Amino acid sequence: MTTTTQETPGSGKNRWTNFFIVQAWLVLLLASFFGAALAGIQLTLAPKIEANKLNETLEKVPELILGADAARASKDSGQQMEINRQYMTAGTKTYSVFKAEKDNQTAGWVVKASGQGYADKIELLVGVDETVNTITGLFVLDQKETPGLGNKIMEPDWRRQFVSKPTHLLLTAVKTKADGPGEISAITGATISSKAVCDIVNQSLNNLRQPLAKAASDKKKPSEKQQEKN
Amino acid sequence: MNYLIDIMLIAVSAALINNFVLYYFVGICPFIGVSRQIDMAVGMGLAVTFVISIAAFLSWTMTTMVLIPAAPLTAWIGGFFMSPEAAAKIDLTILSYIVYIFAISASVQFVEMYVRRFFPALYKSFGVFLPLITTNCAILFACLTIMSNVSGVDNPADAWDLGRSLTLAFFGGIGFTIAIVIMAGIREELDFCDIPPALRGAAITLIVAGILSMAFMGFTGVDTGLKNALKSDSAAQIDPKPIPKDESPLTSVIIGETDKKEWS
Amino acid sequence: MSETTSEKQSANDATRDVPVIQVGHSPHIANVSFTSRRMMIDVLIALLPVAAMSIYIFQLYAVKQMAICLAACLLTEAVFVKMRNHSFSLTDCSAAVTAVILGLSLPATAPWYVGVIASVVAIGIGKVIFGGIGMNLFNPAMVGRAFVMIAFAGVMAASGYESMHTGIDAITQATPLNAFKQMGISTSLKDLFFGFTNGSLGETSALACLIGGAYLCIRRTASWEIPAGLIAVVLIMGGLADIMGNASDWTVIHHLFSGSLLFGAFFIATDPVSSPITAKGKFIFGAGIGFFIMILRFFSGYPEGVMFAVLLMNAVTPLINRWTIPKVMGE
Amino acid sequence: MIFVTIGLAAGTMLVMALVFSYILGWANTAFHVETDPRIDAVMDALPGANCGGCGFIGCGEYAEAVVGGNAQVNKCPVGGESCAASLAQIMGVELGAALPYRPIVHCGAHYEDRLGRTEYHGEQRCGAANIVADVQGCTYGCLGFGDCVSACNYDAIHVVDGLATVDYEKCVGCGACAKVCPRNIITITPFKAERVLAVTCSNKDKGKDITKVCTVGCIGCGACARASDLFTIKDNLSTIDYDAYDPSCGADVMKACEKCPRKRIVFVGKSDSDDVAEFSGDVVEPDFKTTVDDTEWRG
Amino acid sequence: MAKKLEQFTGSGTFPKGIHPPERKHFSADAPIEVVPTPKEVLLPLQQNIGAPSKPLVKPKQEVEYGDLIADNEEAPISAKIHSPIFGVVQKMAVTTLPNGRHMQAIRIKAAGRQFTDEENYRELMGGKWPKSVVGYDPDEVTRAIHDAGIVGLGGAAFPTHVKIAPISLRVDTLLVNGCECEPYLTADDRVMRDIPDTIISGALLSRFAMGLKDIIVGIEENKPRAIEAIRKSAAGTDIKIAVLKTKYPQGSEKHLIKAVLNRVVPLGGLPADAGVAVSNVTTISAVARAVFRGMPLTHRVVCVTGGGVVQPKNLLVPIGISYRELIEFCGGFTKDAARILSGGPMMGFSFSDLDMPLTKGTGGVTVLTHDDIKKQKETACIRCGRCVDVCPMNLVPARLGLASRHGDLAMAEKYRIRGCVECGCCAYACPANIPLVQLIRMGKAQIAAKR
Amino acid sequence: MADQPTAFERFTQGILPENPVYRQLLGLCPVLAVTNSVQGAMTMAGAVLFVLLCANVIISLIRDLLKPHLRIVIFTLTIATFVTIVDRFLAAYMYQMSKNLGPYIPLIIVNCIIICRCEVCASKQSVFTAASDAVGQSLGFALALASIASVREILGTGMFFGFRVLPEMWPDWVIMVLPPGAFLTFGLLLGAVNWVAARKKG
Repeated sequence: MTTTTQETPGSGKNRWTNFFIVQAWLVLLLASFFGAALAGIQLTLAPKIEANKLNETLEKVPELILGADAARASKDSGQQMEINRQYMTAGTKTYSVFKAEKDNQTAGWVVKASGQGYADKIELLVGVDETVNTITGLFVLDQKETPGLGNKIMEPDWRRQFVSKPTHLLLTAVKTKADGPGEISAITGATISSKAVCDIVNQSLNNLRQPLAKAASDKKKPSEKQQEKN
Repeated sequence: MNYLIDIMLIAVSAALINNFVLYYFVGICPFIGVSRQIDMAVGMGLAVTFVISIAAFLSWTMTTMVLIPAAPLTAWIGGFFMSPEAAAKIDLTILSYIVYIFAISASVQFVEMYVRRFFPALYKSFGVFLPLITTNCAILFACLTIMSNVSGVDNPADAWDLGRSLTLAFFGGIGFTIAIVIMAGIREELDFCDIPPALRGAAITLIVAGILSMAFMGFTGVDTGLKNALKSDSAAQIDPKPIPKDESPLTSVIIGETDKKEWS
Repeated sequence: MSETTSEKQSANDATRDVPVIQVGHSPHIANVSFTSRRMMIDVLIALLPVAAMSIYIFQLYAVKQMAICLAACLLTEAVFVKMRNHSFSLTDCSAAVTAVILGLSLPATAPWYVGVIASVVAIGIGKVIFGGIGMNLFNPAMVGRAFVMIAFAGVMAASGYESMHTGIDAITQATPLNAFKQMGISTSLKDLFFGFTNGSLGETSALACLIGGAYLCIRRTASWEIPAGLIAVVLIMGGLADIMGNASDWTVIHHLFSGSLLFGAFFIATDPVSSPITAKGKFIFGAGIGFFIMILRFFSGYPEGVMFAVLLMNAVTPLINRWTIPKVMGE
Repeated sequence: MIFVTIGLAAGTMLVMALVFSYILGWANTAFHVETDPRIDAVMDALPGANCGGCGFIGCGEYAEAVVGGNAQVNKCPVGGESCAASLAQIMGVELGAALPYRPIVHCGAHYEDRLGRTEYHGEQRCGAANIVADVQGCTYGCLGFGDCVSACNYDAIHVVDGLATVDYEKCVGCGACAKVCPRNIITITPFKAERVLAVTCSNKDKGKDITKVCTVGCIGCGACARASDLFTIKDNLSTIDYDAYDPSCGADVMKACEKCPRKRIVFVGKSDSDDVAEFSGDVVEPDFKTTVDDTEWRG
Repeated sequence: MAKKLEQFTGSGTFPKGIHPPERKHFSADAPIEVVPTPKEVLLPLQQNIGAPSKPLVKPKQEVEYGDLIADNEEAPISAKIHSPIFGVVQKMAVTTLPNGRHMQAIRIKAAGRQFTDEENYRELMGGKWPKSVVGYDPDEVTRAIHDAGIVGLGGAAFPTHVKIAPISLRVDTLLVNGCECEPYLTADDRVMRDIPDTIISGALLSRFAMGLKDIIVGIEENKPRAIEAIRKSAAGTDIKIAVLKTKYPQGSEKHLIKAVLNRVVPLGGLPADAGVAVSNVTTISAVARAVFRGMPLTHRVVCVTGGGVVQPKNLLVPIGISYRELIEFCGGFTKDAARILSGGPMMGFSFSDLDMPLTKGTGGVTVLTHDDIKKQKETACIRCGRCVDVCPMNLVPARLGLASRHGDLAMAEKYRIRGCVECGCCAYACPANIPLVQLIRMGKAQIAAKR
Repeated sequence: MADQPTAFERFTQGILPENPVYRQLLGLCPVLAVTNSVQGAMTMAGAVLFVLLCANVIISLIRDLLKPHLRIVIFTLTIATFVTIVDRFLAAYMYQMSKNLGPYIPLIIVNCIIICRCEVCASKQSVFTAASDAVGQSLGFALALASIASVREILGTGMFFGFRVLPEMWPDWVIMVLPPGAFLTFGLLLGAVNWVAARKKG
């Protein structure tokens, strides 16, 4: 540390008004030094952190749109998928929407939706096909449901129920065996969590169905078109 | 109305459901250290509530004004050196921890000195707790929660305003007070109990805290329930019928840049 | 030390020809007919109708569950008491009371380990750690039950009740509260009152609880203030909800008879050790439990809130005691 | 961009540090409150972690308690022994010249020496038995229920065969036993050596009455007083003038011990040392003193 | 239930309290007998609340019946002590009293001719007792009481001349306490039945001396004979009789005042603060004796009772007689005698040294059998609140006991330990057999020691 | 001032005799919060090690320049800086873990262990001693975390370090990974440690 060579000024001399500050020279020095150092670290690491955050979601997109097996297969075969993130405001809420394009064709959409669960917020990724008619996948990004009970919403078997459910129907969690078109059989003992997931899906899709369908129906790249509008 | 309900839910959640001490384990040190007498516990709880509110105000202000990207103050100063667009991107959130802890300790110390000098009686009953609070995780935790709700949200519209932040902080403090006062009452009682020597002191306090924590788990879901009860119509807003064919104009707007991800 | 002293002394006295004269402090007479042990036995007697009803409805399930809890509690108590070298033994019946209440508060189909773990936690963490009977600040049975409720949510929550084949055909699969909370189905009052419903072993029959509770209150083994405060608040809050709320056919009377409300009011909340000591305090205690039960029933994710409400109010009991020091005559 | 960000970060920190240190420095003088300088000294010696581990509300409170004499110096878990040592140094100035004080149990009757004991039913505590008549014949002697034992934090007093007996190896002289004894038969006495003489009886009754209730109690015969000036008979009880007490115990004193018909004048203290060894134990001054004179006239 | 008393503002009872077995049958029907003059008496120098007296006689000095032998001129709250026999003063002795006090005493050996039993009875009780105060003035009455060394004979032993004096205008009622709520004891009952006139005369005198308005005699309804006797004797005077519900501790002056007049004595205050003077029936009869006959307090009525004595009796005994003689006069102990009490089983003090002297305040000697005192072993407090339900002072005895046991004096004070009257209801009712009263007394002693 | 312990003593003391968690009861928030899995606990311990080591070294270097009334500020400043660094590194390279640990990484700032070690050791002793003290204390901390986390993870999920150690039929004690389990486990373990210590003493 270079600072060790400096001396403490002010002691024994006349006391000026900023005496306190002089006393605190070490604090000031350290503060600015640390501040600068941290800013440096921030600049170095920030992109990586951002990428991490995004990856967490993006990695799931193919699976949600194509289904796990197809996603793996296409990954193995080296196919590419271009994913664009957009923000869409619908109703009172703004959603992060990921548009997946494969071979310059809209392959589907993934909506990041969140809502109140049993214990805390549940964050979901809902995949829909390009025409926004059926659900293609569901993933739970974040939840704090009761372990062993509510957190079974994370289990693939349960989530699979949502696949290929029509988007125009409201999904309901039922305690009995699900046989209706819009019915999801609830996790035993965790009906509230199950309901919450259904509600989040319902609400987000209800809000976004129209705009997404509209965007999808534009054969041109929707993002550019939107920007033009702005 | 919705805003009020929001505030209320934040309050209930912070005070009871996700109690700082019993759910998030913050502020354990004073919870164990200063919970032997009810009077002390009340003083400590109120002092924490007071400081946590001040800290929340400071940290919210600092975060929104200086730290987050596009914060007005930073952007303004940055504007002298670069284009406004670039200046709006300056992200100082990495400084947040230092700024918060600095703000907390300085304000605590200032308040302590002030109270000690001008309200000696108040200091005796309440001010003595202040120095202990600087290292109380609960305060920093409140600041961090506020930060994550201000800068960590996907949607800038969801970012907390000052009111929500203060509510969280204040009721978090109240929750802390509730927990520590209950604990103090129990510990006064424990003095008369024939506890195995090895468990006396902190160990039995922790076990009691465990039982308390179990009891407070009963509140899980109360906020959801309250929300449903209060916003009973919000759930029904969703139209159960298929959407009519005549499509309303597109309401979506692209706000952010598109992030591209090459996935292979 | 004292034992040996008096033994020695008695030996000395035996050699004298005058009668053995001893000293002690006033009052020199006591009401010997009423002891702590007797109170515990009273509770067991009062639990008889409840236990009988549960055996009638759940048959072997109930017997098995209570037997497991009884064995586990007594064994745990014996082991811990020995470890702590305490002189008092199982004969004070408090462990048995804990065991029966615990057993009756479990779902009939809960696996064996639930009862065992609940018993160990109830006696160990709920009681012995605090120094044994009289010192436990929380209701041991409820500590044990809360522990397994959270630990084994899968078998203790709604699902725990649904996979059962009972002796009575009329019993629907879900507990009345669950059925109402999740599906809006209400059970008939008659079934609730007589107990032909599903639920924890002891909670189904309001009638049995009322009979046992009446016995306890008449014997003054349980303070009437606690159930009175509890039921009063439940009636008030349930009534308000009835008046304000949407026209559901789940009324305040359903609230009163369903779930473990009456069982809790008469057998759990009235545990003297973990409730306040003054009459006023007891009333506040009961009212607080009622308040929390209704809050949790209305809003929380759990269909039932008696256990949590009791634990919460146990926690504030020292504070209630402190705030309800009665005014001394002449003060 | 990079440099501006770094500059801004450093600047933000600098400005903040400036503002806070200025305000705090100013407040420090502007809101200055006069305090005991020792409190500041103790504060400096303490870690300042404000963790509350000492049981007090932060370091300041603990420092005040230490200076005010309400807390021991070794309570800080963070500072550990070194901190305790420096606190003792700061506070130690006053303790320097004090004599070590140790308790003496002024009763020498073991169980078989006590006559007229009655079967006693009730709370097995000295304080409780003391308010019941006729628990034992002697209304002054040790009751032997061990209130002092439970009061002792150092496991230094035990009831041996019906008589409270101090373990001087462990005793630190805190005086808790003397405080709690309902019959005030434990006194805190300056120990000029490891072992000192003591009269182990408190009975102020006349000799005839004492022989009825105790086989060993001091009958106030005055043999010791005649042998040495150190002893005086007060209220039928031999007492030692500890101000004049000399650890080397002259021949006359030893003669007094021999002369005592009931052998109530004995050495108490550490057992394995010589009679006149210099004292080397911990020095703790009790915050109060009791004397046999305070012994209550109760059954 | 709570039927209001006729004529009185009180309800005839007080909240809480207990109903212990009365067991008055042992001695209730035994008329007062006179104990023959003992060979020696031992007179402790302090038999009353307040300052001890100082001896006025020297060893070997001869004293006569009724001679003043000890007094304390300086202390206002003290009582004179008189010799109950003819005899010779011996060397000063030290004695312990059943309440644990340890004090000096004057021993007098009987010598010369003594009064016969008949003479004693006639002097002290027999004959006519005027029911008017004509010819006296208040000061004279007070002085006579002072000279007679009368103290409260109900147990508290507060010097009566301090109480019965024209003290304050606030006081308007003289409450004569004939409740005797203690189980077993019948001395007061017997006094009321056998010599009701002394009570009526004494009450009139006391009222006259204090300048009060009303006299109310409070008697529990389980003593119908006494009520009848007093009513008969009081005929023609304005003395009112309050028949009270039988409940322990009805005889406590605070609860008596509450029951009869519905007034409350402030915590730490005296009955005078509630405008009432309370006196026991035997005290009142001693007042009559002192004023009308000039007799000092040398004898009193004592009830020797319980299953542990062969022949329970009510006795007129000289003060200073040893318990041994009383027991022997009653035929000695039965085989299963277990505990001797000075006083009744609820508040009496146990002791074992039979050579202790009987003092002015002792109204009964109860000898309990092993069956009577059989208690279960103490178990842990389960906070059932029984003690709270029965405490007539509205305290929380369980908490007081807990605080005392753990030496938490601050908590004991917070729960108003000083409000405890040590009536014993809590310990009687306690299902865990915790010696609550002893613990509370221990706590009080600790608090006193700390001051 | 009494003799300061040597570097080696500092190192060994931290591990057991003056274990920061069990003996000094410091830094309890992370002890309770992140011990529902051993992995998380070890990450936390590593973070604490880094911060403590850096802070101790820096403070020890500048110990002669410290002023009494400003030393805590400087400690805090230093600690906060290193905590920020750890936090960002975790976010960058162990994103999932950083997400799991949530706010408890930044809460290291107010972890009493670090400020106490700065105060007790680093501000008085040489760099080497301070460093060994930091390592010792961190090891003690890690040990405590590991013990609690093992109990909670094994009982709560039947797994240890992510690997299943108990049979499949083991009913998971969900409560152990929830807040009550943290309190109860730590309370009981603390009692056990006290008991052993008391027995050792005699």
